[in-house]
Amino acid sequence: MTIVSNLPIYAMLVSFLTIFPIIIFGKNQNVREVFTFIAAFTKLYILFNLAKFVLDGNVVVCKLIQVLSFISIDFKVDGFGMLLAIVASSLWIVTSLYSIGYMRSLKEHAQTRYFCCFALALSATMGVAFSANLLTMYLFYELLSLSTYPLVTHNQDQDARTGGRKYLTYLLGTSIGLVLPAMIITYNLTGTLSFNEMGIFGNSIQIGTLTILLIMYLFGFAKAGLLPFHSWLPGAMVAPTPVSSLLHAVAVVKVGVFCIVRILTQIFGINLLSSTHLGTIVCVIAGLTVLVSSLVAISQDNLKRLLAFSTIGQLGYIVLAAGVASKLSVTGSMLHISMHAFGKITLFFCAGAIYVATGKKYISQMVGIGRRMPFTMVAFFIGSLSIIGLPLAGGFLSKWYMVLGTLDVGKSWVMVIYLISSFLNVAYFFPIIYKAFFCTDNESLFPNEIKEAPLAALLPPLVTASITVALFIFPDIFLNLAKIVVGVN
Amino acid sequence: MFEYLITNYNYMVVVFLMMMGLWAMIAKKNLVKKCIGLVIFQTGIILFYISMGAKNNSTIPIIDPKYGEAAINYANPLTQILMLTAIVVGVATLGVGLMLVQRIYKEYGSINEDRILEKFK
Amino acid sequence: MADQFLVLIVLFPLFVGLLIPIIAYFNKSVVWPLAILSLIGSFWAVFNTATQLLKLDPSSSISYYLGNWMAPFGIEYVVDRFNIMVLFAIICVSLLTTIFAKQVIEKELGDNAANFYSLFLLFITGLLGITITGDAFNLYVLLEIASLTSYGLIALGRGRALVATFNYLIMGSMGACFYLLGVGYLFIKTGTLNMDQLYDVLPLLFDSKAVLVGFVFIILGMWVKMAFFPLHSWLPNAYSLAPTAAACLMAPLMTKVSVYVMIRFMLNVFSTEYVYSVLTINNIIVIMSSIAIIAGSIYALSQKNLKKMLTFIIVAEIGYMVGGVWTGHVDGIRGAIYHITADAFMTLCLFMAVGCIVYRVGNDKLESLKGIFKKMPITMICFLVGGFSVIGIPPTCGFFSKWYLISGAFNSGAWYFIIALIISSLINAVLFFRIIEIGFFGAMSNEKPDYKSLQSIKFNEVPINMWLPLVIVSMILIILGIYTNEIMTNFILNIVPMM
Amino acid sequence: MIWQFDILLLTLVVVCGFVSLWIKDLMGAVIVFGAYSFLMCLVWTGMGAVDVAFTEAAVGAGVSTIFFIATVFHTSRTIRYNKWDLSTKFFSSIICILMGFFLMVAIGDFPAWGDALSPVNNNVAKYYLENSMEETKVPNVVTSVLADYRAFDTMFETGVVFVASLVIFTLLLQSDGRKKLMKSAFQKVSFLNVSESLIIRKACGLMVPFMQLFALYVVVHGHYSPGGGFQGGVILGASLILLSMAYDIKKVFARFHMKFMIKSLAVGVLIFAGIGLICLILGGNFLDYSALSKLFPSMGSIKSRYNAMLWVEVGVALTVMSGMFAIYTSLSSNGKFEEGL
Amino acid sequence: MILNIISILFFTAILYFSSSPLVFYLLNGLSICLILLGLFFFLGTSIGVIRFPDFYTRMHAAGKGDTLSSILILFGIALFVLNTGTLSIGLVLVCIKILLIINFIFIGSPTATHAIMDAGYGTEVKHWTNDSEGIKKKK
Repeated sequence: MTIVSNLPIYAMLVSFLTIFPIIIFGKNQNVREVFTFIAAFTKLYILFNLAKFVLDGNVVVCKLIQVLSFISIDFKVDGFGMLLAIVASSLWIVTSLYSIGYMRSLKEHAQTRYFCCFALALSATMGVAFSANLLTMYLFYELLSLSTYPLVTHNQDQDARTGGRKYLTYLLGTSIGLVLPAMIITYNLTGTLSFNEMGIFGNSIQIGTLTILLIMYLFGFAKAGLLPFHSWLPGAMVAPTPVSSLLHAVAVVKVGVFCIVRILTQIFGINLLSSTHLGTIVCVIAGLTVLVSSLVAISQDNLKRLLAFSTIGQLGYIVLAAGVASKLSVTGSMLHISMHAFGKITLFFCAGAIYVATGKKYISQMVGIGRRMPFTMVAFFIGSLSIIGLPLAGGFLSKWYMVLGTLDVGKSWVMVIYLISSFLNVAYFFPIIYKAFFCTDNESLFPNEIKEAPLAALLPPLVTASITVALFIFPDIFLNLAKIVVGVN
Repeated sequence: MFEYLITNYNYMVVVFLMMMGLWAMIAKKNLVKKCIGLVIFQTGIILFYISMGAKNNSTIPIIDPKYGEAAINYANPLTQILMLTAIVVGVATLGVGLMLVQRIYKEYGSINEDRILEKFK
Repeated sequence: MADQFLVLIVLFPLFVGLLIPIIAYFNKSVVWPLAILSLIGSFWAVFNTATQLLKLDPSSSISYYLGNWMAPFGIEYVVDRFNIMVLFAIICVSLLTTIFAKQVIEKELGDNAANFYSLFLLFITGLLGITITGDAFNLYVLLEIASLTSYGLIALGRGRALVATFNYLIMGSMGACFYLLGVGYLFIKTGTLNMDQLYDVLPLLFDSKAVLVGFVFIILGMWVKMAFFPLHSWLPNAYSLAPTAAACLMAPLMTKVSVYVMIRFMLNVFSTEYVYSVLTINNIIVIMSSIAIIAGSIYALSQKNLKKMLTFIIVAEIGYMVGGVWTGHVDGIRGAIYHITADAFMTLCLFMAVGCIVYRVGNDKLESLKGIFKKMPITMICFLVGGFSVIGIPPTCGFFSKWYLISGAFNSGAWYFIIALIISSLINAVLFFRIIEIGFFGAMSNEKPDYKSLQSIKFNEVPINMWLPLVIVSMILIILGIYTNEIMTNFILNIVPMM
Repeated sequence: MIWQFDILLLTLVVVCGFVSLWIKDLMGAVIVFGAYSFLMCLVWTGMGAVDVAFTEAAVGAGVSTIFFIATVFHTSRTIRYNKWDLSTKFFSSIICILMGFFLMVAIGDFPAWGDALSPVNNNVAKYYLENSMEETKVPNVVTSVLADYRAFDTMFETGVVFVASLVIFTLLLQSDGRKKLMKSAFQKVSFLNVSESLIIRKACGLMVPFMQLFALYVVVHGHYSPGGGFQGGVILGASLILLSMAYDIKKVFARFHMKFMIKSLAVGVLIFAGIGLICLILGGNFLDYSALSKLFPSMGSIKSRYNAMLWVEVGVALTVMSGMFAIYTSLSSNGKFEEGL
Repeated sequence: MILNIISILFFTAILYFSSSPLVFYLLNGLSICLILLGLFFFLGTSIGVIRFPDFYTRMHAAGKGDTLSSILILFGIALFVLNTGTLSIGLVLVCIKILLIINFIFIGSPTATHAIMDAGYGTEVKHWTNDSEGIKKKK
């Protein structure tokens, strides 16, 4: 049954309203940071008592504005939205702590602008998570890509400009070029845009338009980084590390994948995907993305680019699982969103810590770093475990469900893709760890006085690493959320 | 054919005048000639309206008992009112146009469109 | 007194416009407040008419006989749900421009500012008259007043404004004469000038060639006045070289009012059944408008200075409206009608922002925009809101009008129109983000941006009475976007008869 | 309307138009254009549109020829023969021919020229002809429709004259920069003292009073004979122009200063609109003269309409007079306002 | 000026007193030959304008045409108007209006011709002399 309450709006507005105090107290940093934390904690608190409703099976609905006679901007919170919201807000706390450490140590310019855009990006993510229909999702999706532009081009130099330009052309171009017409065509075909469990396409619409629509949606939401439109992600590595962590783990990419999975499950509907050949199209595209990105990741030398390509691969996993369109695999994909978030953010924090402490970006320079910065590298190790999907970290569970899902439906070639890509993940993570810990190198590379990064930059990776391990042990928060949505008991 | 020519001669002259005015406005390079074309175009339309309202063997629309009451034997006053306005508007536009020609000549020293464009380069 | 508001709308600016040259000899400083007072009075009149109108049932209209002569014999003012919306747009735009334009006029025009204000107000009277009048010939006279004042306003600009005005004069009077010719062709067949009576008489004459030629010439005349693509050569020079205050007033309104006239003739004089079923040219015109959209956007891309770029965006927007109406589907027409008001405010927001930049920076070349974000944050944010609305980002009204246009085109099978709309939104996105880049990075696209030069730029905003209307307009853009539903249901829905 | 006479005149008109466009020497073209306008007046008188012919003669032929001559005088007289660039000429002739053909097609559909039963003459115009006499007591139906039935059009028409002269005055004033106009310190320019000759001055001195008298007759007599505000105003303006040609602008300015001109421009239109406003205040619709009978009890609604039209005509004459003279002085002195033609 | 008015009064007096048809035909005949005379003069002037060699002489001929022939024609028309139908004050008024036109032309057109000649002389337009045969050809 549905409960009408405007908690979701408060959740969304909290981070939106913090922008004004941040601007007002822009001058002295401490007060400004305090406000960010207050906002983060209140948001988390709101989300938890929202989760209480969602966990015992009902959906929270609230209406915002009746924009057109048939479309309105209103929110509907279900398990899947809840999952993304919790992931995003919890990581927001960690990331803001990390960015304070990062910014202050590197004495970055325009920090007020940074934190405002951060808060705006978060409220946009909330908006997407709670959106009840395609228009609201599109609205907040656009808002997100616009609010993250100043973050990506933060250090305002030449390659920041090229990265920002590529970022915008991909995201805005595909969203206006493909999603807008697709949305309008969907509206004209079905008369409504709101999500519902079984998908809104009746069987009257012939398969041709459906395939075109599917392709438009898949490539329209370029944030999910499917193959042809993925190159903005490595391009966005120009941004400072907390931003790239935001991009990869907390908000941007997650939102992209969230939208695609939402559309696949609640616009097209699982049984429509499985019955027609639409599901296979999704699997082919996603599979290609996974394989190609993992192969490219192996040859990368810059650590952050490597992580970027691995993210593309992991997103491909999520879409692949959704494409398989069986109940178990969809739960697996939803679960993987949270697992991947925590795992990847740890990796990015470590990369950031290494950069802050040693100023090194390239893996070839990181020989024997394990001895100098043991804690960071341990966190890095746990994070990579989660990405690869080995038992010690949370990643394993989601992959487990995904593989079970493929077995139900009997798509064996998808399972083959899973295995190959896991091997490839190992192939690009293991050399880093091996170089860091096991091989010694001459002293010149690392004068021994380098110690760990400052506490503010060291603590967050450890926290997220411990959360990844915790998720492996009691994953029930996200698991139940995913299960409720899919209806598996 | 001759009969057709007679009855519609007016309208043909109207069309011809308008096309002459239009041609002058577009093709002529000299700005004053363009203004002349403009006024010819407008007088063409005025002729069209007036010949619309003309009636055979009818007198000017001043009602006096000699010609009686019926509307048949008076010319159509409505088209004449419209054309009074059109003439005055035409002269107003002409005045503004000629003022612009003078200012352009003072600024660029020539009233030939090509010379002026060369000066812009 | 209650039903006199209709004529008061036009009388307020007319009287003050006439009084200003006289008052200006006594003291010059009273002219600006007087102008604002007259527009507020007119706004009050529009507001009252609107309240009266909303009480009646949707498809009815209020009419007002000038000189107390019944409809076909005297001139009649008609206000229905459609032109009350356009009236609101005109009044708000002109009020905000007058508030905005005080310093700009003093800076650019100096001593003959009084005459400028008088032309300013008479231009607004002309536009208001065009929107309300129910008589075809009266519309021609008001069209002439509006164009004559706009020649005056533009010619006061600098540099090559004179040659631009001369071209505008020739094209403008050509357009007006085409309109007059079209009305003449209708007049000779029907004998009446009143639009409602034409609506009743014309159905009997649908097969006659004269009515067809009349229709073609009226539409042709309006196309020249609204600068539809093949006939648009006068607009870019005219609006970019005009004084800022004049550009801010004319750019949003002049073209939109001619679109309004075209739609009024298509829907209320020649019934939709004539335009879409008897004539089979609406597909060709939709193709032409798609070409207009794409050409306008490409031209805008190749421009070096800001105002010229905005004028070409206007040309593209006209393509939206004309294409929207001619798709023939109900959604398309509603989208075009909604786009009139939306686009008026969008263009006003952009031109005002450029006005502020020119006021502070001196010229509107793209080079002079370096580091503008730091120097004039408020103006640039409003410029962005305007830009987003032109691109069609959801909360702003641009998105919803595009929504209707695309769905109208989709239902009527005009896929090329959808492609043109999408391409032009993408090009608009490139245009505006190019400006954001220059403003944000403080360096042209070819130079290397370095952060040090950005530090030196300090905060240097325009005076309050310039950026306040700007903020109000960008607010209106968003509010208009959000409340599209109210506007649609009680203003636009019942204009278009079901087809 | 004897059709042979009409055809002759129309062919002459077309020939004049073509010649005026074709002649190389601008002054010649302008003179031929003057002839073109006068022939046009004849055509209209033939068709019974006497008021329009009167206006065309006074405004179209008289004043605009003077404007043309003033402009040609201040710009170059001959056209430098440029090469015959085929592209624009060819392109525009194609357009014109196409448009002409398109217009011709519709001619077949028109009612025959001059038949009294065509819809144009039967629908609204019939009402005017029959009811104007008892509703406004004005025999000249043209003036009654002009000043009463469609008075709103005429108000905006005077507005057009006001706007045009304001635009021309402002722009030429702005161009010159020297605001001598406001100060009265003119310096004498010895320049081709053609207009010094005694004979012209004396003749003009003799003629101008009669002209002004005739102009007033035309304005006031608009109800009974062709004429009215516009024609009278233009003749008044023409008399002033004649004076400024015989003597020079400085002399006329002494009596009729430019500042006064702008004010009388605005006052004329304000009289017209003011009367409308008074009717509005008195309860009738805008420009509904019968409401004035409340103001002057002696006059019934019809009588008040009759007189209101007279005042309105005076307002129009005032505007048109000062308008035409303002335009003449600005154009002929090219903004310097000290030495006319 | 006065001459005109006297002559018209003289004619109205004749008509008023003797209403016999003979006078009617006489007056009609008079107006017709007046108009013919006027037309004849017009013919003369137009031939003059074409044939005369240089500016001044042509201008002289044009001047003649304006004043003399138009006055004759107008006088003829005045008489003709006087003659239509019964003698009423309205008709006499129309006659006097035509007379006013005659006076106006009588003052106006010679001055105009004079002004043009003066301007021609001012800008040194060359005269035609015996030996300068070539002027006509050259122009």
